[in-house]
Amino acid sequence: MDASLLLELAVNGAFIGMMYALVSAGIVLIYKTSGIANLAQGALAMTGAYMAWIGGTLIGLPIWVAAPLAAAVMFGIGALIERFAMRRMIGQPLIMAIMLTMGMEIMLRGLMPGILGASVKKIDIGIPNAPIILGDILINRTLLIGGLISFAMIVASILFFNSRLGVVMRAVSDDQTASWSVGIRVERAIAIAWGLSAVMATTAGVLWGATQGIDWSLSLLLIKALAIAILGGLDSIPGVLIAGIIVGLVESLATGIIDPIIGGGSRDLVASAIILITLLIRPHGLLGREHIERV
Amino acid sequence: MFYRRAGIRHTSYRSERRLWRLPFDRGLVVAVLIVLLILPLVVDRLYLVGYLLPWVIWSTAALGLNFLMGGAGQVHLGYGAIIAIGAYASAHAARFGVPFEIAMVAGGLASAVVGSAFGATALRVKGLYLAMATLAMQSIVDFVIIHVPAISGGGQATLRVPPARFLGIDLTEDVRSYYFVLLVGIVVTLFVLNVGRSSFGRALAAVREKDYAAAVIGVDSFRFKLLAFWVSSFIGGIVGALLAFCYYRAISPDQFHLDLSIQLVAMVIVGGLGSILGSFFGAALILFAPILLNQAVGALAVSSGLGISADLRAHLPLLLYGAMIMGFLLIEPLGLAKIYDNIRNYLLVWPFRHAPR
Amino acid sequence: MSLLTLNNIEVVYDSVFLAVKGISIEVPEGGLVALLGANGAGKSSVLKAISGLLRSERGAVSRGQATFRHENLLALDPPERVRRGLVHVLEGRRVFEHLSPAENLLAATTMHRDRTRVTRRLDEMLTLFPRLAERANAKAGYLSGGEQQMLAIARALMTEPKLILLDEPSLGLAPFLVDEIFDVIRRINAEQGVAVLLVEQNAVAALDLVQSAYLIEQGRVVMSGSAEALRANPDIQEAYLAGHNQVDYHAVKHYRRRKRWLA
Amino acid sequence: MKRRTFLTAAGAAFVGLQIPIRNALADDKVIRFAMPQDFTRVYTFVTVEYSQGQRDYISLVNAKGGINGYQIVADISDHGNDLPRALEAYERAKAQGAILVDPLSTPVARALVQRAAADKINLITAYSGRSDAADGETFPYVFPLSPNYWTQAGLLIDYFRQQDGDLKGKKICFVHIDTPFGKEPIPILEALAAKQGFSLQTFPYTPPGNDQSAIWPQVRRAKPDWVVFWGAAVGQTVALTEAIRNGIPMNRVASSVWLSESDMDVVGRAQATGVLKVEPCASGQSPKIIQDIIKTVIEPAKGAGDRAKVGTAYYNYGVMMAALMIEGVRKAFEKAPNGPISGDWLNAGLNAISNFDAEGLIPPTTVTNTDHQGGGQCRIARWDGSKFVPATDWFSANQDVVWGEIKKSSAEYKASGK
Repeated sequence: MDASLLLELAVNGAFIGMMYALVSAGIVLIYKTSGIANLAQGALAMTGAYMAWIGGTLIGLPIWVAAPLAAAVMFGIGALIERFAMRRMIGQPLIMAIMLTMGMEIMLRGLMPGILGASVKKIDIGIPNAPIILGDILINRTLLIGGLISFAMIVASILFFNSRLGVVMRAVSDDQTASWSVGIRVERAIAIAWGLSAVMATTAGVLWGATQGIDWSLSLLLIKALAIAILGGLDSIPGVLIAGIIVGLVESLATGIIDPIIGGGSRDLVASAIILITLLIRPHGLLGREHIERV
Repeated sequence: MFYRRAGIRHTSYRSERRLWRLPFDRGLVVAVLIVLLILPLVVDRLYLVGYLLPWVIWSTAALGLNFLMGGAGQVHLGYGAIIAIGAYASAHAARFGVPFEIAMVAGGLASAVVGSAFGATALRVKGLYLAMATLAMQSIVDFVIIHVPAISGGGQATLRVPPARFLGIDLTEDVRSYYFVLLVGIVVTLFVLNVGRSSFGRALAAVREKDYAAAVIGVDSFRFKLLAFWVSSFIGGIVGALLAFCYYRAISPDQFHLDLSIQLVAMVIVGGLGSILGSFFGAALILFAPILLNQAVGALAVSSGLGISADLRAHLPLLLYGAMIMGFLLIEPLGLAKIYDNIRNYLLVWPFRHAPR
Repeated sequence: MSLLTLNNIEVVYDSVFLAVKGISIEVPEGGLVALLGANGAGKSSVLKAISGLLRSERGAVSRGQATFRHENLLALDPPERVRRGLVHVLEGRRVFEHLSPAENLLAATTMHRDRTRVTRRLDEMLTLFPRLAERANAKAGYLSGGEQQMLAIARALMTEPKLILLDEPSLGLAPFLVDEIFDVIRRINAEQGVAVLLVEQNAVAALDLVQSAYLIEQGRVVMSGSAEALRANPDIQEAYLAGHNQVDYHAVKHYRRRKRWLA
Repeated sequence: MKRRTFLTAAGAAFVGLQIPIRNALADDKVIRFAMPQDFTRVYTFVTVEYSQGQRDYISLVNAKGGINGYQIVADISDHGNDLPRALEAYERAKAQGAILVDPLSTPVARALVQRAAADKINLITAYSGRSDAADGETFPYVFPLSPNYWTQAGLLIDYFRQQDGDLKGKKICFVHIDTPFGKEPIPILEALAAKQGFSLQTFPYTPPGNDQSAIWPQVRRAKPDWVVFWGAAVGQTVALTEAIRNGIPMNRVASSVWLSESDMDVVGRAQATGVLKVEPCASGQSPKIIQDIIKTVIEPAKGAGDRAKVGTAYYNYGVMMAALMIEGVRKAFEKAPNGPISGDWLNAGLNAISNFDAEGLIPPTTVTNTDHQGGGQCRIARWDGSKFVPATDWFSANQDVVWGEIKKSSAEYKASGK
C-alpha cells in the first residue's frame, strides 16, 4: 500500500468529514434545544440549495449574494416550521415530534422538485476544479474550501452555546415545562434553533449541491449526518466535529485499503461497524452527555 | 350512543378481563372479520392483490414492530433487514426442498436469532442511539445480502421463490394466499393482544416506562428486552416468508432496504405507538395514501384541465402525503388509533361531555 | 386585597377527562395559602391552570376565570405570566439537570435586561442558599434531593415574583430537610413579601405554616378557611392529621362516603 | 374491533375506484399502454424527460389518426420505485385492459417478470430490469427492446479496441456503483479482458455516490488507458467531476447510456468536453421524427412538458421506446387485423418488428422470438461542449460474449423456477 495515497485519502477524507459534520451540526442544534432529532435536516439542505439556485440562476444574482440571501430566507422558513408545526408538539411524546419532521421531509421533497422541476440543477460557487498538488498528493480544492467553511460554522455554533442565550437554549433542552415555569420563551428559543439549523443546512446544501448538482437526492445527506451526530453524541457540537472527521477519514481509508480486498464498496460497512462499536463502548456517543438516571 | 354504556362498569373480574369488554366492540370485531373473509370473493383481483393482501401483510409486520417499539420501548430502524432475513432464509430453505410450513418457521427462527443479536446492543444503548445501532445493522445485513451471490441469487440478484403449499393447499393462487396471510395476521394479532394481559406483557411495560426502575423492582430488564427482540424478530421473519411466498414471489435485496424499515416505523408511529389497532390504521395510511393521492391528483389534473406541469403533477401527491402525515400528527399527536379512541370515548359517555377521571 | 383569584375553574385533560370541577380560590397579597388533598385530587392541575403549564400535558382550562392583579390570566402564555410576577415550582423539582446550579439560576433571568441586577440577584440567592454556592459548578442532576429543591426555589426567585406556586416541596425529602425547606418558604414570605400558594399532602406541616387553606377532593373544594379553623375541624383531624388522635376507622369510612356524595 | 372509520373510508374509496375501471373497459377503438414510472425517487433523473418523449410521440401517432383507427392511450402514474405501489399500478393496468406495461425501474421490472408472464402482458424493460431478458425464449413477455448493459459494455470495449488498434497490455478501470446494477457488466468485462489481453481494475462506490473522493485518486494513480464509469443520476455527475479534478483526460473516459445534457450542465459543459457515452438513438432535434413531433404536437401547444427538453438524450430515449412499441402494434395489426386486442396479440407484433429504424432515429432494429434486445446496435457519442456528436456509426460488437452471458443467466433462471 502506497503511503502517499493513504495520506491523500486521509486529507480529503477529513475535509469531506467536516462537510458531513456541518449537516450533523444542524441536527445537534435542534436536538440540544428541543430533544428532537430532526429527520428533515437533509430536506432542509436540499431546500436551501434550491433557494440559492433560485437566487443565483433564476434571478441571476452572483452566488455570494444569492447564498447568504438563501440562508436568510431559510432562517425564516426554519422559524416558521417551529411556529406552525413544532410548537404544537411541545409536551407530546418525542417520537411523535420526530415523526412529524419525517412528514416534513417527505413534504419538502415533494414541494421543491414539484415547483422547480425534478431534473438536476447546477449551482456554481466559483471554486475551480483544478486541484492543489503538493508533491505527489492532490488536494481537492472544493473539499478543502467546503471543509473549512463547515469548520468555521461549527466553531461559531460552539461559541454560541456558551453565551447567555446558549445557556437558555440548553435549559430548554433539559426540561421544557420547567423552562416555561421560569419564564423562558421556549417557543422562541426553539425557533432560533430551527432558524440557525436551517442556515447551516443551507450552507451544507450549497456546498454539496456544487459537487453533485441539486435534486431531491441531497436529502439523502440525512442518513450519514444522523450517523455522525449520534456517533459524536447527539447533544455535543464538538463531538460532531470529531465524529465527522473520524467517519470521513475512516471511510476514505477503508475505500483505499479494504475495498480491493473484499471487492465491494466497504465504506458504509466500515462506518456502520464504527458506529456500532462506539455505541457499545460509549452508549452516549463520543462526547454526548450522559442521561442522569434517578429513580 | 352505539355503545349504550356511559363509562365501563363491570360486575365481575371475568368480564373486566375480557379482550373486548363491550358487546359493541365484540360485534365490530366479528363484523370486520366477516367483511375481511367475504371481500376477496366479491371484489376485483386488483383490490385483492393491490390492497387487501399487502395491507394484511404490512399490518402484521407493523404489529411485530409495534410489539417491540410500543410494547418494550425499543426503537428499531432495521426491521426491514429482519424481514429480509426471514424472506431469504425461508426462500432458500424451500429451494432446498424443505416443506413450506417448516421453511416459514425456519425463516422466523433465523430472523429471531439475528434479531436478538441486534437486540443485545439494547443492553447498553437506548432511544435514538439504539435506533442508530439498528440502522447500522440494517446496512450490514444489506451489504451481506448484496455481496454474497449465494444469498441474493446470482448475478441478477433476484431469487425466485418456489411455489408453496401449506398443509396441502396450493398458495400460488392469490385468493388462497390472501386467506393464509389473513390467518397468520389473526394469529399474530391475538398473540399480541394477549401478551398485554400476561406477566410478560406487564414486565415489558415496566421496562418500557423506565428500565432502570424496572430493574430495581426485580424485573430483569435485559432478559425481557432480549425476549421482546426475539418475539418481534420472529414475527418479522414470518412476515418475510409471507412477503416472499404469498406476495412478491421473487425477492431481491432492494425490496428490503432502509426504505422499508422507515416505512414500518412510520406505520407504527402514525398509527399509534403501542396500539394494536393503530398498526392496522398506520399500515393502511402509509401504504395507500400515496396510491390514492396519486390517483386523486391525476383525476383532478385531467378533469380540471389545468395545465399543471408533469413535475408538479408527479410531486403533488408526495407533498400531500407528507402534509397528511404532519396533519394527522398535529391534530392528534398520539396517532390514528388515539383519534379513534377519542371518538370512542366521546361516544361512550354521550350524551355527557366529559367522563369522570 | 387579593393578588390571585380563581373563579369556578374547570380543567379537562385529553378533551374528555374532567380533573378539576369548578374551583374558586383566592390568594391575598403577601399571603401564605395551602391547597390540601389526597393524591389525584386535582391540586397540581389547579397550579398548572394558574401558571399555564397544562397544555404540555394535554390539558386545558375549559371554563372559569382567573385574575392576577386585576388582569385576566388565562389570556397570557406561561412566560408572560412569569413576567407578571407569578412563578411555579414544579412537583419533583425539575431542575435543569445538565446545567450547573449557577447556569440554572441564570437561565431563569430571560425577563431581566439589566445584567448588573441579574448578578446581584444571583449573589442574593447564593447567600440565601449557601449549599448551592458550595456546589455551584457541579451538574444539577447530581445534587441531592434537598439541594435540588432549594435550587428549584432559588431558580423561581430569580424571576422576582409576587406569587410563588409551590407543588409538594417536601416530596421525598427527609424530615429535617422538610423543616429546612419550610423555613425557607417562611423567610421568603416574610422577608421578601412574596405570596405563596403551597400544595401539600403533608397537612400537618402545611397547616403549621400557612394562614389559610383549601381542602380539595375529587376536583372540588370541599372545605376552606383559616389554618386554625381547619386544624380544629374533626374531619380533617381524622383524615389528614391522623396520629394526633385515635383513628376511628368507622368514621373514616363514613367520611369517605360523605365525600363521594359531595362529589 | 374499532375499524368503523377505516371501513367507511375504504368503502367510499372502493365504490369510487370501481366505477372508472368498468368505464374504461367499455371504451372501444383504444389500445391501452400503462406507464407506471418512478417520477419521485431513484429514477427522477430520467423519468420526466423519458415520459415526455413517450407521450409526445404517442400524441403524434394519435394526431395522425392512430393505428388502424385505434387511438393509443397511455396511463401515466408514479410508483415511486416502491414495490407495493408498483404492484398496485400493475394490477390496475391489468384490470383496465392494458396490454403493455413500461415501469422503467429495475426493481419493479424484476418483481413483475413472473406476473407478466402469467398474465400475458408485455413488459417493456428498456435500460432496466434483467439483462438476460433479451432471451425471448425464456422471457416471452419481457422486452428490453434496447441494448442491455452487457451489450453496452461490450460496445465500449470494442470502441477502445478500434481507437487503440489492440488492447493487449492496456489497463481499463471500471468505476461503478456498488449495487447489482453497477456490478452487472463485470462478467462481460472480465471475459473480454481475458480474450483481448487487457487488465481490468474495478472500483465500487457506495450508493448513491454523492461522495467518490476516495475512489478517483486511486483511479488516477492506477494510470489507466481507459476509464469506464457506471452509475446513474448523482453518481454520474460526481464521477465526472471527480475525474476532472483528478486530471484524467476526458477523451479517455466513457459511460453507458446514462449520461445526459443536464449532467453536463452540472459538471460544466466546457470542462466535460470529450467524454464518451453509448448512444442507443440519435440525440438532438434534427431526426425527422422529432421534427414531426415539434410540428404536429409541440407547436400547437399539445406537448407533454417543457419545450426546452425536446430533443434531449432522455427525451429521445422515450420517443425511441414509444416508436418501438407502436411499431409492434402496427405489426400486430398486419398479422391479425381483427384482433382481438390482447397481450398475446401485441406480443406477436413486437416479435415481428424487423429492420425498423424510426426514420433514422434508431439503428435498424429487428426483434425476434429469440432476441428481444433488438440486435444490440448502438453508437458511441462524444460530448463536444454543447451536444453529443456521434463518434462512430451504428455498430454491434462482442455479441457472442454477451449472448453467452445471457444464455448462462437465463438458464439459471429457468432452473430456479420449477
